[in-house]
Amino acid sequence: MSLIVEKLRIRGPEGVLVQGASFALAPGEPLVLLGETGSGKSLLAQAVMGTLPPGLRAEGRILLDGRDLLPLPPRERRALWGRRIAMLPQEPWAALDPTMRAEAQVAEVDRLVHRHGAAEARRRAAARLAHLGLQGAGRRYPFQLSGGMNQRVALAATEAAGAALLIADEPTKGLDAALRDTAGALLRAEAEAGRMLLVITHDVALARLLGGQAMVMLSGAVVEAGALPGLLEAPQHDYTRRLVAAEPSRWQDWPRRPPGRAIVEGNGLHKRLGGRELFGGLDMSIGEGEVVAVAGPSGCGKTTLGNLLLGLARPDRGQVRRGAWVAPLGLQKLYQDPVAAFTPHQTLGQGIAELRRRHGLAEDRAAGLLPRLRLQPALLGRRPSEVSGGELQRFGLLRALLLDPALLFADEATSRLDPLTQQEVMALLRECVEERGTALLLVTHETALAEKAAGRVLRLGT
Amino acid sequence: MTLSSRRLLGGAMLAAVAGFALLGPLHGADPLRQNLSATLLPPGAGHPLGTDHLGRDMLARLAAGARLSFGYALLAALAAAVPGTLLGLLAALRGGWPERLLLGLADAVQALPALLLVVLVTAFAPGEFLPLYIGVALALWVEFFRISRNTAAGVLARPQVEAARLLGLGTGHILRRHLWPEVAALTATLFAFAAGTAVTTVAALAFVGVGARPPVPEWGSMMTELLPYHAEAPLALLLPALLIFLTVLGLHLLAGRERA
Amino acid sequence: MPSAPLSRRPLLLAAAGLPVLPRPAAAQPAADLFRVVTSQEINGLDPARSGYVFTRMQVLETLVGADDGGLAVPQLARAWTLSEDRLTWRFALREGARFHDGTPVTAVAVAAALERARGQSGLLGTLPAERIAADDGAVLVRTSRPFAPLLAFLAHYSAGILAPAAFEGQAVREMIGSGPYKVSRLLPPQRLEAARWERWDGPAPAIGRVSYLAAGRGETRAAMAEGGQAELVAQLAPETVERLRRNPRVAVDVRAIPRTRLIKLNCASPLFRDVRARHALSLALDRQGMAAALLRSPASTATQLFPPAMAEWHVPALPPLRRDLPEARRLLAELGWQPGPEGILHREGRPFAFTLRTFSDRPELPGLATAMQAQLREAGIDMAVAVVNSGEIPAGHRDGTLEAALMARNFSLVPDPLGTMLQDYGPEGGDWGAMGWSSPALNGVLERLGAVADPAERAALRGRASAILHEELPVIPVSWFDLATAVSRRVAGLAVDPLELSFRIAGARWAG
Amino acid sequence: MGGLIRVLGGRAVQAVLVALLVGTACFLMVRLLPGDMAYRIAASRYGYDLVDGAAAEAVRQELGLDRPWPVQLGAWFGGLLRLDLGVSLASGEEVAEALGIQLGHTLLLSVTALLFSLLIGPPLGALAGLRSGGWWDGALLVLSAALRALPAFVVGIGLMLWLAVEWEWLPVAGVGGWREVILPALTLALGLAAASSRVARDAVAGVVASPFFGFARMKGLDDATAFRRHGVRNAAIPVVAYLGLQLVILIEGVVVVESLFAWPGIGHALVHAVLGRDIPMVQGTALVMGLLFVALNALTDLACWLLDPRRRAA
Repeated sequence: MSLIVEKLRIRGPEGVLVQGASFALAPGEPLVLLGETGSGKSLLAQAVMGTLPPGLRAEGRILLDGRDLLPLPPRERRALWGRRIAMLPQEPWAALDPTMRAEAQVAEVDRLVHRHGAAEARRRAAARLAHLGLQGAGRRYPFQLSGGMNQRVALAATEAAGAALLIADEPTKGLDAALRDTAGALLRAEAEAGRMLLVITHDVALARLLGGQAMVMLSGAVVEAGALPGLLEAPQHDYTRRLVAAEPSRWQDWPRRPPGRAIVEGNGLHKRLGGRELFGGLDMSIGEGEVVAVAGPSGCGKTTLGNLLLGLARPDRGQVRRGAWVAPLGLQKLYQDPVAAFTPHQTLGQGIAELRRRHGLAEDRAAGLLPRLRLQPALLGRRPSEVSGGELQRFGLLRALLLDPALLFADEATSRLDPLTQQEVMALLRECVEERGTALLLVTHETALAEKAAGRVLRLGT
Repeated sequence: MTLSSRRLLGGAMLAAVAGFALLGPLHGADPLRQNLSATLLPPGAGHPLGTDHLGRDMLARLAAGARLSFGYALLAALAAAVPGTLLGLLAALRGGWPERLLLGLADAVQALPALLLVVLVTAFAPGEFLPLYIGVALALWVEFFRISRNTAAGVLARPQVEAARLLGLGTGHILRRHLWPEVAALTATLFAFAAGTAVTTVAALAFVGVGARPPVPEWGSMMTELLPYHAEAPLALLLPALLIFLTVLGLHLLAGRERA
Repeated sequence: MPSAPLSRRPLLLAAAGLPVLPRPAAAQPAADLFRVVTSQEINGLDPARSGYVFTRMQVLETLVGADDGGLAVPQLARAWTLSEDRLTWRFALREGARFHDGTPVTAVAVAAALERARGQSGLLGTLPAERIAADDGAVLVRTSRPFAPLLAFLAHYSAGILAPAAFEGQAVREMIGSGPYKVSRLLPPQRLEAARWERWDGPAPAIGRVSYLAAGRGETRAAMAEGGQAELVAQLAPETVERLRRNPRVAVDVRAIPRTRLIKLNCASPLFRDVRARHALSLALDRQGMAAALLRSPASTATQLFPPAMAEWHVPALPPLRRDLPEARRLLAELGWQPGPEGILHREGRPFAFTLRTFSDRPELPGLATAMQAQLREAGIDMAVAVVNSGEIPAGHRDGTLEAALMARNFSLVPDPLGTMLQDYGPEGGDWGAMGWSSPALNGVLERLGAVADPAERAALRGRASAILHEELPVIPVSWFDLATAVSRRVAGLAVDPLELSFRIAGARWAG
Repeated sequence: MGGLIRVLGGRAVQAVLVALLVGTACFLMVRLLPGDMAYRIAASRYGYDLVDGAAAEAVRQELGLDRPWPVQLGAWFGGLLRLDLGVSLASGEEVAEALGIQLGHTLLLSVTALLFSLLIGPPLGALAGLRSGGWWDGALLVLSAALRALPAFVVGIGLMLWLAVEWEWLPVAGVGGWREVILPALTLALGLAAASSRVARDAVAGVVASPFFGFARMKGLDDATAFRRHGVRNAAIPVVAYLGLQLVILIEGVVVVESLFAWPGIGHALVHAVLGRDIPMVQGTALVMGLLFVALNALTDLACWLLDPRRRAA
C-alpha cells in the first residue's frame, strides 16, 4: 500500500502552476503540505484525486500501489473514489446533505458502495459514529450539529468507504482552536489506524499536532521537506522560518498602555439570540488607546458584544454609552471576511474617492496612508475580488483610518488570513494603536493572539 | 455557450425583431389596406408574407405590430418594473409596518387573478391600449416587488452594508452602490419575462374578448383574429408567435443570468 | 373510414414541430348517443333564460310549435280555436301527455306555467293577455285586443311548459318537461344529457340518448364536427364551413334564415339625419366582398333588409343595395362634406367621424366591422370600432349616446316577423331597430297589417313596408344570415329547423 | 411544528386580506365601469336579442341597484360572514352553488394540469441541469421560450387538431368523463412545464455543483445513486416552492383554456360574470380563485415543510 508521486507538474493556460513535486506516502505516517493560499498545495491534492479544474493538466507519475493514475480514463479514476482514495471535504457542514440525517449519510456508504444489508449498514454506521463520540447524533440533521460534529460525521462517512488513502484539504478552515485540536487528533488516529494520510494546511499548529512528514510549498515549488516536528523546530528555508515565527504564540507581547478617556461603556448588558442567553448583566468599557480582546469558542456572543458597543445592535437590557467627545464616525470595524465588507461593484479607488467626497477629506490623505499600509497604488484600480485577502483587509483598515476612529473593532479580522498575512495585518493594527492612540477591540478565537496583543482579555462562554 | 456569446445571440434576435419593425415599412404596403378579393394568400410576389383574412399585407401588419407590441410590452414591463422595484427597495430599507403592509398587499394582489385586474381596468376604456397594458403592469409589479425586496433584504444583511453605514456613507450610497447592482441583475431577467408575459397576456385577453380595438395590428390580437383560419393559413397564425418567441428568447439571452 | 383528403392541417402541425403520424382507429362513440354541439350556454333552468336549450333538445314542449315556414303546428296543444271576437283562444291538450315525473299534463298545470312565464320579464311579459286559465280540460287565453301573433308567441321557448313539481315558489328547481327526452344529467353551463322518456305519448324516438354541449369557440365546434365527435354541430363559423363540406363524415346544411346583419344608425345625429348620408354610407359598403371573404357565402350579400327566405316580406323588385363609391362621394359632397386632412371628409371644420359599437357574441361581427371601417375610410368616413358588451347597444339607444351599431337582428324571434317590426320600426323606434327615425307612412302600414285579414292586401302592405325601409334606410342591411349546421352521416332523417326551435332529434334515426 | 403553524397562520391572514381586497376591489371597479349595469345584466339574463329598456328597468328594481353602494357592499360582506355569497344577478342561482360545481371542474383541471406539468417539466429540466451548458440545456431554453411565446389558445388548438382530430385519441372538447380533461390539462401543463423546467434546471445545476453532491460522489456513490439519494430531494425543494408562484400562471391559463375546450370551470365563469356585470358572481369567483391560490400555496408550504428538515426545525 503506497502512493508515490514523481515529478508532478501541473500546467495551466498561463503557465506552470506546480513545478515537479515528488513525494511518497506510506501507511501510518501522515504527510503535511504546508503553504500559503495559492502556493499550489491544493492543486497537488486535486491531481491525486483526479478533480483538477478544466484547463489544467498534470504531468509526471502518480503511482497508487504501483499503478499510474494519470493515464487512466476519468471513469476508472472515478471508480477509485471512496474505495481507494477518499477526500475529506473542506467545510464539512456544506459537504453533508442538508436534508438527510447524519446516520443515513454514513450508512449509505456501507449499503450502496459495499452492498451490505440495510440493517447491517445501520449497525455499522452507528458503531462508527459512536466510535467518533457521536452517540445519539445519528438521528439529527447536519444543521442541528455543530461544526466539529459535522466534521466527524464526514470523517465517519469517509472512513466507511474504506479507502487506504485519505486526503484532507484545509480540514481546520473556520474551526476555532479547540475544534482544531480535536480534528487534528482524529486525523492522526486515522493515520495510526494504518491509512495513508495527506493533509493540506496553512496551519502550523495542525502540522505540529499531526506529526509525520512535512513539505513546505511556495509559489508552486517545494522549498523544504522533512520530518515533523523537527522541520518546524529548526526551519532551514527563510519562508518556513517566517511561517513558524508567524504563529501568535511566538509573537512578542504588545506594549501595555494605560487607558485614557472612556470611549464606550456598557452597563448591565443582556442579550439573547436564537432563544439562548449570550450574556446577562455584562459590564464593559474601553478607554482611549486601550487594546481589549474578547475570546471564546464560536457562537459565544463575541461578535454580538462588539456590535452592541458599536451601536450596531441593541441590548435586550442594559445600556451602552459613548463618550461625548467621540466623533459620530469614531467607531469603526474590520470584518472577518473582508470580501463581504466591500461592495463588489466598484473599484477600491472609487470606494475611497466616494468616502473622501462624502466627508470632505483632503485628497492626499489616502495617498499618504497607502505606503504606510504597504499597499501599491495600482491596486486602487481593482475590484475587491481582484486583490488578496490580506490586501483587502489592509484596505479595510485604510478606509477606517481615513475617519480617525477612536476605536477599531477587529472582528476575527485575521482568522481567514494566512499566518504570515495575519502577522502583517496585526502589526499594522499595533502601529495604529501606538501612533494614533486608537483603541482596539479584538474579537478572536485564538487565545494566544488575544493574550499577546491585548492588555485585557475578556473570556466569554466559559 | 459562454455568457458573452449568449448575450450576443440574444442581442442579435432583438436586433432582428427591431430591424423588422423598422425595415418592414420599406416594403411600402399599408398595414390597414384591405383587399377582400385577395384574402389569406400564401407568401408570394407582392405580399412577401401573404395576406390575412381581410386581405391585408402580413409583412406590413407584423412590422407595424412589432412597433406596437414591442413598444407597449416594454412599456408595460417598465411600468411594472420601476414602481415594483422601487417599492421593493423601499420596503427592504424601511422595514417595519410599511414593509409588512406592502408584503400583505403584494400577497393579496398576487392572489387576485391578473386577468381579472386587466379585464376590470380595460373595461374603463375598451379597446384602448394604455389601460390594457396598465392592467398588465398592475399584475406584474408584484414579482418585481418581491424579487427586489428579497434581494435587497439579503444584501442589507451583509457586512458590506453595515460597513458602509459605519463609514457614514448614506442611504443613497447604499442604494446606489450596494442594492441596485444586485437588484438590477435580477430585475433585468425578470424584465425579459415580463415583456413576454405582457404580449401573451394581451393575446389571451383578445381571445376572451377584451382586446385591442380593430384594426390595430397588435401581435396578440392578430393571432386571435387569425385563429379561425388556422387550417387555411397556418403560417399567418404562427408568424406573430414566431416574433414573440424571438423577442422573449432574445430578451432572456440578453438579460443573461440563469433564472426562471 | 376513408382516408382524409390532403388537408393543410398537417402544415400547421408540422410548422408547430409536431409529428404527423397515421391516425389510429377512430374512437368509437358510445352507442346510441346523439351529440349536439352549439355555442349557447345553459344559463339556468328557467325557460325564460335557457328555454332554447331544453325546447331544442325536445325536453321541454310549448303549446304550439312552428313549421319551416313559421306556421303554427300542434305540440302540447293538439288543436285550438279562436272565438268570433278574435279575443279568446282555446287550446285542447294531448290527452296522453305526461311530465317527466309521471304526472299527467293538465290544463291547470299548463295555465299555471304560462301564467308564471308572463310574470317573468321577457317576451311573454309583452303579451296583451287578460286571462290564462284552465277550462274544462282545455287552456283558455283571452287577449285584451285581437292579437294575431299569439300562436307565434306561444311557440317561443320562454313559453315552455314545466310540471308543477318543477317550481319552488316562483323559481325553477328542476327541469321537468313533457317532451320525448328526459334530462338525465345536467352540468350547467356546458352540458346536458337526456334519455328517451319512456312514457312519451308520441312515436318512440329512434335515438335513445342525446347530449348537448355548449362550446363557445367556432374552432372548437368545427374540430368536433371534423373529428366525428358530434352528430350535430350548430352555428358553424363561416370559415369552417368550406372545410367541413369536404369532410366525408358530415353533411353540411347551410340555409338562409330570417335574420339580418345590419348597421343601426342614430338618425337623430347631424351625421345621419339626411337620408342621403345614410345612402352614401350604404353605397360605400362592399357587401359582396364581405360576404365572399368573411362570410364565405356570396348569396348572403344583402340587397335589401329582408332575405328571400322571408318570402312574405322580401320584395324582389326593389333595386338591390350596391357599392358605388363615386355616387357615395357625390351624395356626401351634396351634403357639404369636403375632403380634409388625410382624406377624411369635413364640414364646418368637423370631421365625418363616429364610433360603431358591436359585440363578439357573434364572432363574425368584429371582423365585419373592421372590414367596413376600411371601406368607409375610402369614402372619407372615419369610423372607429368599439367591441362592447351587447347590452351597450340598447343602453346607448336609450341614453342617446349610441352613434352606430353593427348587430344581427332576428325577425323570427317569434315566428311572425310582424311583432319584431312593430317593436323595431314603430313611432318610437326600437332598441334593436330604428333610432331617432320614424315614418308616419310606415306606422300606418304596420297598424293596418295588424287589423287586416285579406291575404292580398296583407301582401301589398308588407311590400309597402319593405319599400319604405329600403328607401329611408333607418338601418343599413349588410348581409343575410346563413345557418350552417353539420350533421353526421351516421344520422338519417334529420331536417334542420330554419327557425331554430328544435334540433328535431326525436324524428331522426341512425343511418345504415 | 411551530414553524408549520406560523407558516399556515400567515396563509390564513393572507386569505382574510384576499377576501377584503377582492370583495371591495371587484365591487368598486364593476360599479365604476362605464355603461348601464342593468342593461348588461338583462343582456346576460335574457340574451341580447331580448334586452330592452323595460327588461333593464325590471332588473334595476328587482336587484335594488338603486341602493347606495356602501349598503350593497356591506350587504355582501355581511353575507360572506354567513358564508352566503349572494345570488347571481344573471342566472338567479345561488353564487355559492354555481361556484361549487365550477370549482370542482376547475380543481380537477388544475390538479391534472399540475400533475402533467410535474411529469413533463422537472424531469426535462433536471436533464438539462445535469449537463448545464450542453446541447439539451440550450434546446430546452429554446423550447421553453417557444412555449412561453405561444398563447395558450394556439397551443390548445394545435393539440386539439393533433391529438383529437388527426389521431382521434381524445375528445376535442367537452366535459363529463375523464378523457375530456386530458387535452385542456395538457395545454395548461405545457405552459407550466415551460417555467418549472427552468426552475428545475437551475435547482439541479445548483445541487450538482454543491459540495455535498461532490462529497457524495467522493464517498464512492455512482452518479445515478448520488443523484437519487442527494440530488432529487434537494432540487425538489425550490421546484416545489416555485410551484406556489406558478399557480398564478395556472389560474390565468384556466380562463383561456376553459373557454377553448368548453370546460365549465371558474375561469370561464369569471369572464362571463365580468362581461355581464354580475357583481356577486365576479366577487364570488374572484374570491374563490384568490382563496384557491392561497390554499394551494399553503399546500406547497406544507410540501416544502415535509421535504426540508430545516423548515421543520425552524
